[in-house]
Amino acid sequence: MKVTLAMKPAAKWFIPIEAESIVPKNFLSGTDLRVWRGNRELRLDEVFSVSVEGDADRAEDVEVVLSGDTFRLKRVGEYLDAGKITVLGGIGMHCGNFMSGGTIEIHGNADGWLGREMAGGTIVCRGDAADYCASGYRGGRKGMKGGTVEVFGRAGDFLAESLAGGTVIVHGDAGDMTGAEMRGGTLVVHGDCSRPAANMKDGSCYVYGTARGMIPTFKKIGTVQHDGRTLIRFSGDLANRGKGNLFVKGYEYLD
Amino acid sequence: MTELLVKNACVIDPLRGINGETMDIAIRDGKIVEEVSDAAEVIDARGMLTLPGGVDSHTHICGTKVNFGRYMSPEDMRAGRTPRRGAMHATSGYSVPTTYGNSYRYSVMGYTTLLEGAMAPLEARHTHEEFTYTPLQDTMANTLFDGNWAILEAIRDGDVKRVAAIIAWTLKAVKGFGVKLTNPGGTEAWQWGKNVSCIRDPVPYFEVTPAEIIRSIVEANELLHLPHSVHLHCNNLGTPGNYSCTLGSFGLIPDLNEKRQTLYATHVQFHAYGGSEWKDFCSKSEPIARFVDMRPQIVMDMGQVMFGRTTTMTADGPMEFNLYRLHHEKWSNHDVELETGSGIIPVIYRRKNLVNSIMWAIGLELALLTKSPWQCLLSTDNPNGAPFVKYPEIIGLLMSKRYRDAEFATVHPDTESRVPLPAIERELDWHEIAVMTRAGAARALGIQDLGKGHLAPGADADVAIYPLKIDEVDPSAEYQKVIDAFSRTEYTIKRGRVVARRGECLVHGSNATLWVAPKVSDGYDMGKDPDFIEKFDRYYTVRMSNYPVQEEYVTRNRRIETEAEL
Amino acid sequence: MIVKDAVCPFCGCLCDDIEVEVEEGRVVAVTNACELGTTKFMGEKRMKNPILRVGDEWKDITYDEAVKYAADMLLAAERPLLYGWSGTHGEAQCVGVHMAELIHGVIDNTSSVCHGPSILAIQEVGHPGCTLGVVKNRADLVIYWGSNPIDAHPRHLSRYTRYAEGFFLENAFRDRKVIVVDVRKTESANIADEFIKIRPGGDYAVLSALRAIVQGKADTIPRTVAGVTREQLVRVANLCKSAKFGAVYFGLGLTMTQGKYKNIRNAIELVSELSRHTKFTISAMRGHYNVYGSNEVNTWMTGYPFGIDFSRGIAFYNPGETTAVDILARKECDAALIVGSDPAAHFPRKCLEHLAEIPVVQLDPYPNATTAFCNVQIPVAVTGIDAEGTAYRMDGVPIRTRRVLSSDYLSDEEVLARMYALMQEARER
Amino acid sequence: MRSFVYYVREFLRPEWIRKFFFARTAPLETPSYFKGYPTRTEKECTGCFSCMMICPAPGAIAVLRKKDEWGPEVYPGHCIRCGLCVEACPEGVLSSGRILDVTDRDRTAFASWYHLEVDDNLCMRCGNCCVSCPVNRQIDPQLAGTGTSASDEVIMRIEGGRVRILHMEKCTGCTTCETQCPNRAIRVARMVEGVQLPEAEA
Repeated sequence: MKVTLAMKPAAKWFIPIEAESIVPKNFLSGTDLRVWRGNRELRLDEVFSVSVEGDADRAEDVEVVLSGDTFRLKRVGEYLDAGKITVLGGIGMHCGNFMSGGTIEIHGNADGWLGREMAGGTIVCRGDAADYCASGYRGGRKGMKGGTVEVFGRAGDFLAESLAGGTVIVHGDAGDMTGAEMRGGTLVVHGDCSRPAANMKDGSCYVYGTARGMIPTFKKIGTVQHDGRTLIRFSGDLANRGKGNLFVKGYEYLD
Repeated sequence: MTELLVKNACVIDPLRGINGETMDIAIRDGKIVEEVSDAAEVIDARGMLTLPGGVDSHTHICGTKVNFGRYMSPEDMRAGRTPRRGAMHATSGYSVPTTYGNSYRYSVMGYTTLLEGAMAPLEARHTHEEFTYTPLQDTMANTLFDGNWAILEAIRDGDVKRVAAIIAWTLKAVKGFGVKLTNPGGTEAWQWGKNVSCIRDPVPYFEVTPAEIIRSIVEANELLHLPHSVHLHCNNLGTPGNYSCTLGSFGLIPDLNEKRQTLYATHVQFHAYGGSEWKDFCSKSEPIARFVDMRPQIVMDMGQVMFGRTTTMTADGPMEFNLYRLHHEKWSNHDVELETGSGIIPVIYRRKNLVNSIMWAIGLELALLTKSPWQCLLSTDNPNGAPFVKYPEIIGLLMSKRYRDAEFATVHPDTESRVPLPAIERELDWHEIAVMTRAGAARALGIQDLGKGHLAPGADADVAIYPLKIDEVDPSAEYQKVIDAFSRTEYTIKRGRVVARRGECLVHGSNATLWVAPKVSDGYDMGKDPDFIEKFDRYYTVRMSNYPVQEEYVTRNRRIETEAEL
Repeated sequence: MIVKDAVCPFCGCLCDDIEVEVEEGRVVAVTNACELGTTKFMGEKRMKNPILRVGDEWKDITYDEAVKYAADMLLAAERPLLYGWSGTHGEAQCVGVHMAELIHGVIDNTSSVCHGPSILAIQEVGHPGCTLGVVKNRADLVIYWGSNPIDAHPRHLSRYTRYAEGFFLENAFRDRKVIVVDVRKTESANIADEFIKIRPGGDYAVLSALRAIVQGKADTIPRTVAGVTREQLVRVANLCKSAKFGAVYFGLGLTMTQGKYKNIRNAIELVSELSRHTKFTISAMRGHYNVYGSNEVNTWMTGYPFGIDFSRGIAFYNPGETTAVDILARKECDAALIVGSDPAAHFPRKCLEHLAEIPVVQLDPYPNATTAFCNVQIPVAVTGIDAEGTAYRMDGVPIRTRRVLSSDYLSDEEVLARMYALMQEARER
Repeated sequence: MRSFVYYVREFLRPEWIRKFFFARTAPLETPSYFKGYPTRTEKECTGCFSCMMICPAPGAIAVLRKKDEWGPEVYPGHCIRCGLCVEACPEGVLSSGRILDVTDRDRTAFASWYHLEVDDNLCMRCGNCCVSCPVNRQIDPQLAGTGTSASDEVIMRIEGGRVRILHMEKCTGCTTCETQCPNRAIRVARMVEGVQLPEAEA
């Protein structure tokens, strides 16, 4: 089954819409769903032109396609456990929060908190991801626990904050405080980033570019060969009695 | 004039010796009366269990540290969020809910009177502000005196009357209810990063021992004729082998008051540990219970631990730091100048953890081994042992051996060799539960004469009607029914109005605060004592005139005057 | 008439020893207050009555009209923003929260532009703190990190730290060391015993290095860290460890620089680490006199200290999304009520662009930068001058501000209560 | 050659030689206005700092505490031997020449005091000066403890919106306030005036 949701133009286009109801399994029982624009509850078809092709019995067989100006659409795919969501343009904050399975593919850019606290499944973002991609929640200790997030563009600050499991791959550059408080999992940044793996406890962080503002409390161990690259290996943040590993191609201290 | 008649109530009212009698309760203008006119509104209780409104004699619901527990825990707030609905405001939180959350959840469980266990005098205004937003219960606050410099100096000088005078002035100034000692002396030592290990360790600089502090303040408390006794959180909380320290503290207490106990020892579960380190940690509930059985001057509460996530918060700063060193998670500490301190850390009690399992058992053992339910009240030291919403489960455990055994099967397997719980057959009855959750608490707090904890004419019309018929339910087998009933009243009546019904709160309500103003002679009025004033002005960072809590902070003012022997 | 022990409604120090001399309904002299407090007490040029913007003109309107306008505006909005709150008393803040809850709006206070990051850090690792008097009576080491008390909290040093006589310090002034850490030599650095000059953006690295040194791992630290030599770091770490009681006060120099809340988190973790060796505490230098109170009120009423979004009825909190600067920059609201702050003076231009496009009502006694963005401004009494109520000092001590003179102005609480009553009426209909 | 002869003849004249070897000058005598480096007398120093205050040469004199006694220390490299310190000392701790005889004869003396001046434009009214002042600390412990003045006896306090100097005369010139003012708003000036003492009453 393929559900296509095309965003309708709205008068107050700038008010964000929260649409956690947009997950494949909900469409198994029809399209009579509700979304919220600010403090107003709206029917799905007040916001989208909805079209459904085919049918399905299982969430795995449902694909939801979002088109139009969806950059202010928040919480799409929250608690996704199966099926697929394809976003043709950009997507708003909190896309794929808490997801445990299924796939989200974003062709444009993703706003903050993409895949926050996700436990499983796959998110592919073909554009850039904003701050707090694959991170945790305020006050929480564990961020993403499983699954995969792959960003082909750049990622913002606090990428994979408190990462506890799973894999995060960014093909472009990442921002400041990349992989802060990491406690598990794997983070790979193909480009440059700033202050990676600060205060890390565990896990592995790879920076194939240059680590700017390198934290002074990592201990240099030597060089390793990884994926055909020569990387410098550091052991986890001494300030935090850490045991993690940080591999960088190059680094600069702020001295 | 508003009148209400509750018909066919199956009443258990221990303070009046009523145990399961079907009767009517007449209410006029917020008070229980002999009879009401025919115009009265009628509620048919249909033989359901009807108790005086619940009284929690030790909980942490309002004030600086409670709020800091909320402040530092947005992850806790994600649970239990409800929107504004009818008369109910929005709520958030599980282990440290918002003030409305506390109030509604307590009300739905039939609780109408709460004692905030620890209020730092300097920050009393904060506690009173939060009381205002805890609308469905009457409240009172135990005031912390464990590290009060003026008192420590007076104790060093051996002047118990001065100790009493300082307590009198402070209680009146901050609108406090009773005297709380939290790790006496230890909180002062902690301001240097130190602690006292037991009751014979002198406090740095002041050179008085916890034993002296406890004894002097107990005497001072009785000189002031306060309704409640000293409320003690013993030294050395939460360490293996601390039961001997607890017994030592209990042994200091003479029997000074014929109406009530002379010492209220709180959350004794945390103080009933055997062993010398965590490896040989075990329960010492038996010696504690035996000791208390022989001493009518002591009343304690359980401080039951229940499994799951919660937040620990106490004025016992050094203890929280030790916990932090064990868990290495987040830790807050807040020392209060010249007075006391506090600490907060979130914890998770796990069934798979041997120490946690033993702790869980000890609380139950204390309640089951202590002969008189009047001497061991039900509490979790909310939220330290567990959030108060777990009370119904605790009631279920106390009333059903079968439930206990079922739960015991899920805890750490080595627990069995460390605790006497599996061998205890006792199952508490309805009357005993009523004592532990209201009558006993009201008597221990000394508020039964103020119309709390019973349903005699003249009492406050605080009534809880639970959807359960005691002759139809066998709590030993049908414990789930007991838990369900105690989780949600059919009706909660507060001051003569139905405030909650089947899980919904129906009115906005307004809280009343009970506080004590002991009357002392001029010579003992610390507000006029030059030495007291001089030191206050020099060492506090607020002016003496800005210290007392103004009348504005108490919407319904229930001032209790006592005649002090000063 | 002289009012004694009045409470200064300017900064988070909330000095409560002010003497205010009042003659003929005017403050004529202020004793004990600093320059900033004195100016606030003596403040003049109040707005006389509510005003409404009609085209390019201001029109005088009555309080009833103004209140009605605000209530209607907020009820009609799909995502109203209620911002400010740090410059008013707690009782008014409570009404504000009830209002946000009723109209399903977003309520945020000025922490989102000052110590919001500190709160986020506290939510990650907690906060070992204490009241100011504990520091006064005990601390033999005080560190000001990224804060310049002389400018922002002038009496902090003389009342609580450097100069204040303490119970346990025979000669506090001689026995107490002061370290200032900043990116430039500030006025406060002039009078410090030790000054650590950090390269901008280097706080995090320096804090990490100090943590490692305190743990005895000085040998892995590079020769210089963000412009600070290893020798100085080791010296400072030793000073900290050998202190009997140390206190760290940090300001916007730490919260609002690169890394934001991670800087604070690192500072808190340093203090927790030092607590294993000696007694150490850390506290934020809060700006507005009642910004901490606003955090407290929000917390007990909603569970969160700032940035609370009631759009969906339940409280949602996510600074960076539900905070005023972010909402305005992303144009995610359609009406704003401003109380007790002046966002136009502090917010980025991008935010002000949106503020100019939506209806705005402001409660403020004086014409200010935000007035230019308002549709309606309602003058109110000033808390601590002609209105009273609760305020929380930077260390969490609540103090009731005093009314030093009487005026006909309504207090924030009264105006808000009227609005709230109208809204309740409308919602019940 | 001629000149050499001339010189020899000239210098060997007996009259000249007699003059040269037997000339008599007035005996060398230290004049009353001559001043050497100041030296200590037996008198006890009270640590009033008057000498330091009046000294015009930077670094020439310091009053130091040695064990339990105060005493002036003169640094000859800096001293210009003007003698003002000797004249200013009320206790006669120092002496140099007959300065004291002269002042005694003429009944002149120096009156000295400190003048405190606050620049209201620079002052933040932070109270650092008032609270750090050692004299204030001794007079009013409450001011020292809380920044709130409770006594009219202090040198200065924040009053009526500015630093008010109540008892300038109590200032000992230690300049703590000056060094502790982050904005350099307060200045301690040394004020000295020569005075003619009144005739002693018979």
